[in-house]
Amino acid sequence: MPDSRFKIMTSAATSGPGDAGRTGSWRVERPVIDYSRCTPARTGRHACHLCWFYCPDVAVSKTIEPQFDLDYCKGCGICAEECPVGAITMVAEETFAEGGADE
Amino acid sequence: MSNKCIDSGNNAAAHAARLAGVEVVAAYPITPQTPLTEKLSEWVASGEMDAEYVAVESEHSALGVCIGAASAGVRAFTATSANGLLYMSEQLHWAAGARLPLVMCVVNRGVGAPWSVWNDHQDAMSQRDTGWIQLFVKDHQEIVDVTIKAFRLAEAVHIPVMVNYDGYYLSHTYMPFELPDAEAVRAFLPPYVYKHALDPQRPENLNSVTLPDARRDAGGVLRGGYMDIRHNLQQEMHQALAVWEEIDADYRQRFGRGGAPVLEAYRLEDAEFVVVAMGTLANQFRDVVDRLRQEDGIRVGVLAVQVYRPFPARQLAEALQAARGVMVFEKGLSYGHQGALFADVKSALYPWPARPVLRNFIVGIGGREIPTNELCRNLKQACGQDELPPEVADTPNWIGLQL
Amino acid sequence: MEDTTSMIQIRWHGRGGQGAITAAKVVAKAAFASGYGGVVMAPTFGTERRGAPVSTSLKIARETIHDLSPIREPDIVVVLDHLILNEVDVTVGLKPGGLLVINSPHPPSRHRQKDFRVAVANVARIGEEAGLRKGIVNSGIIGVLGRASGLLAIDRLAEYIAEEFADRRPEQNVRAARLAFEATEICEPEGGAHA
Amino acid sequence: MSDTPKTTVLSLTEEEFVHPGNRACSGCSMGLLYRIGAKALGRDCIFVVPPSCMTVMQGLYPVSASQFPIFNCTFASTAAVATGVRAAMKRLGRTTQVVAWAGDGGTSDIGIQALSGALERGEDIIYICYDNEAYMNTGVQRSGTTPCSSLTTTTPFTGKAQAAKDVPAIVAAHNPTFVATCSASYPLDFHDKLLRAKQMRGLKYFHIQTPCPPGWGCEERLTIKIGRMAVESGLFVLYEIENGVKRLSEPSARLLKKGRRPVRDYLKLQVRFRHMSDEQIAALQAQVDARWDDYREAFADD
Repeated sequence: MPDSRFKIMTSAATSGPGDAGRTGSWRVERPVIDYSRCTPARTGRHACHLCWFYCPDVAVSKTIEPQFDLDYCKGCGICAEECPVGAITMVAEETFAEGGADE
Repeated sequence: MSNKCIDSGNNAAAHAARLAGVEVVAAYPITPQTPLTEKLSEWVASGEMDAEYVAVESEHSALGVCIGAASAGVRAFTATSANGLLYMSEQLHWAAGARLPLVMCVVNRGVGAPWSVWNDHQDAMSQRDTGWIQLFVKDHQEIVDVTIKAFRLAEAVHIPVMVNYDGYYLSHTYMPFELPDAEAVRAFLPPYVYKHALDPQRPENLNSVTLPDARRDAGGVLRGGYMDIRHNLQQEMHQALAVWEEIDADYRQRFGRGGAPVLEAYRLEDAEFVVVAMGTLANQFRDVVDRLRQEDGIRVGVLAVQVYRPFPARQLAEALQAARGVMVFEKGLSYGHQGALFADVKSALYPWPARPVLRNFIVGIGGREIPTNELCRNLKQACGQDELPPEVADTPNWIGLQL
Repeated sequence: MEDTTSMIQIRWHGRGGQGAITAAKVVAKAAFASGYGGVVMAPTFGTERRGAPVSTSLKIARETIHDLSPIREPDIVVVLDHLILNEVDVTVGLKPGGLLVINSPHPPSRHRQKDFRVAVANVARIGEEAGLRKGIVNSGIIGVLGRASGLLAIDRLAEYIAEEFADRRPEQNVRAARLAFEATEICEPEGGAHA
Repeated sequence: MSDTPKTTVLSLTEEEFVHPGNRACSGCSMGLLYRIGAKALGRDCIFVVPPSCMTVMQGLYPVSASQFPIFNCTFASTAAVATGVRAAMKRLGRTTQVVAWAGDGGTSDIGIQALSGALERGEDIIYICYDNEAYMNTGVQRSGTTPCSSLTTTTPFTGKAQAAKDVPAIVAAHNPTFVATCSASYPLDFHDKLLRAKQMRGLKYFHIQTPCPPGWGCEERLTIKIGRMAVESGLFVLYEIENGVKRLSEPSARLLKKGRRPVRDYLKLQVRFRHMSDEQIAALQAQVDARWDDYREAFADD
């Protein structure tokens, strides 16, 4: 039984997002979705959701209109590559007036 | 009810682990440790001991299994010797850094090359900086009592404890000892708790990469970096000595044995000269001291170092303040320097006003016989040599060389 | 009973697997039960191999024994197999007037020594007579040692033989010890009996 | 083969066990593998992880990017520590799944002794080797599973001269409960094999090809495609061995009937193979063709 007089410091980390900060700042290109082509958005029904499925960074929602979490999206472009209807385009960050996610 | 018996030191250690309620045992055979864990495997197989016995593929894995079990909230135990201990070395550091309350018996043996299965202390000495508490015992009764107390110490301070006993001299030798009653041990040793036990209900990521600097956690609280964590280990290693004394006092009250858990003095009250030694060698010196007192009228005593890490520097210096000469006899050394214990004793005395003459003797390396007569002769001679040139006095003397 | 202040040192010679350690253990336990507080039984330190000559040391004293080093000057030497006499100088260090206990088919006169008492019994044959498997001599030799040394009572020894061999023909082992006790022949030193 | 209904993207749980903002490289397929694998494992499990990309991805103290209890262990002791955790769970009467998650170096090289021991003892754990085919966490050094010809920092200029160790075959030689090969590009195949493995006692071993953009020298957006090409070309084969019986998994089994993509398609997208000559590529293609000739015989009934 641990003695209360001892602090017993260890490396015991607790769970939380953003260990690497707002990784959206890593992004060079931003995914932009054209809802008029996106199958769930166009049909109003859950369908492919491959953008959600293949995102390694938990940064796409599984919603009728898929949303990107730009705070954390690293801009890898897998979603654009895997979208079966080509609804997602990767657009250079510098074209956005506001810039990317802030760190 | 207690139980007197005559058995080997390895079986004494096995009894202690069983009485301590060890639930996971993992071990790899190595002489002279093997009979200890063989005995545990026998008890587990026969149902006399309710535990998991894992016959692993290496010592590295033996401690690995214990590390896993201890991290998951179960009392674990292993034992090894010599090269087996060295093969575990990385895991020793890991267990200490993770503050795992493990207990391991090390049956001390010379380290290869060349191969030697016989006793010396080089194995434990070489692992003194791993962050483990290192205890040395002198007979079978101490193997039993100290091992049981070691579990309580490890679990109280969350620092792993290594119980060292001499290969063959104790491991394979039969001697009388008393086993405490199982119920009484249960009352003495509370159920095992690891502060950060792996638990899906309370998930923590243990021993993850830790940065040089302090950093805020997910809740915004500032947590120490690697250096702060290591500093805490150093501080609490030192604090552990007082806890060890408390535990010993409690054990003594319950079982009637103990009383000198850190340093054990023999005929030190009026001693002009003091022998410092560890393990069975310290006991052998009781006979030497008795003889020198009786036959030569030399006032000499023995101080057995029972806790080697954390090093009890202050207690040792206090015990040696009145001595004119201190002779450190040991079975291991820091190659290229001198006896490791000697260097420690010397540094412990440095800040204090009285500085006795110090001599260093290396004995019994790789099981070379240590005749009591030889110890008498060398000690007697050393007691008459106050005025050696510093570099001579500071050079270790090897006793019993044959070439 | 002998001098109770000093230590009695017994060195056992046998072959790996012959049971010298077990015999020494039985005597150690019997001695402890008879009031000897210091009992240390240490097998040869090292790598033992079946069939090779091995030795075991047993120290017995009234008080706790602190010196765990091997016996150099035994009071008693026990030899479980007389053929070992051809391979090993078993009497090395044996104190003058000391006791040599031998399992041998030969009469004691064949083993007569200048400075030592010699106790002999054909323990191997006795063991078979007692119902033991061929080659079991470690229980019988205890009887010879008990008789020749007078160190411990045969009943006490029998008690611990029965305990040690509880699952290996305890009655036959005890019988072997008692028969060997009776059959023991003692040959005094050529130079006459020492004190 | 299996009674478990096939999970689809639509039926896959939305619950996440990994936090965004972790330290995985952009486009890391291991991040995806972990994320989808976690959904199959569920909350009641404990991870044991040796040094690897996973160590970094799971977070630097005091932040954990994962919602699982994790024990980070020494490099060589993953399977041993997992054994200890499992033994503890048994003592505590818990059914908590113990999952060892190690890289290819941690499995095929430094960790193979402990893995072999755990296999021989039949420890009741899931052992996952994500194979990105080199020591990626330390900067792309060759490992036992680095394929022949692959450039790494310790096999510069002409690439690795030796073939990769066949780790799943080494594992299978121990006759464990279950051996499966998977690809990070087929996360649902992994997911459903994990669901089945969770129901089994004994050691369940997964060997998963995990494309690594920085290590392989490929575009991040192509990570999934490249892994798929490895399978479609027949170069990396998805199979499972249960009770000693080996079967091709569906993405590979379908190659028995339809044509395979040329291995060249897979190789040309990666810098690590760019130096390969036409002869070398042809030789590799011939090797793969020969293997599939064997498969056609072996799995004729499937």
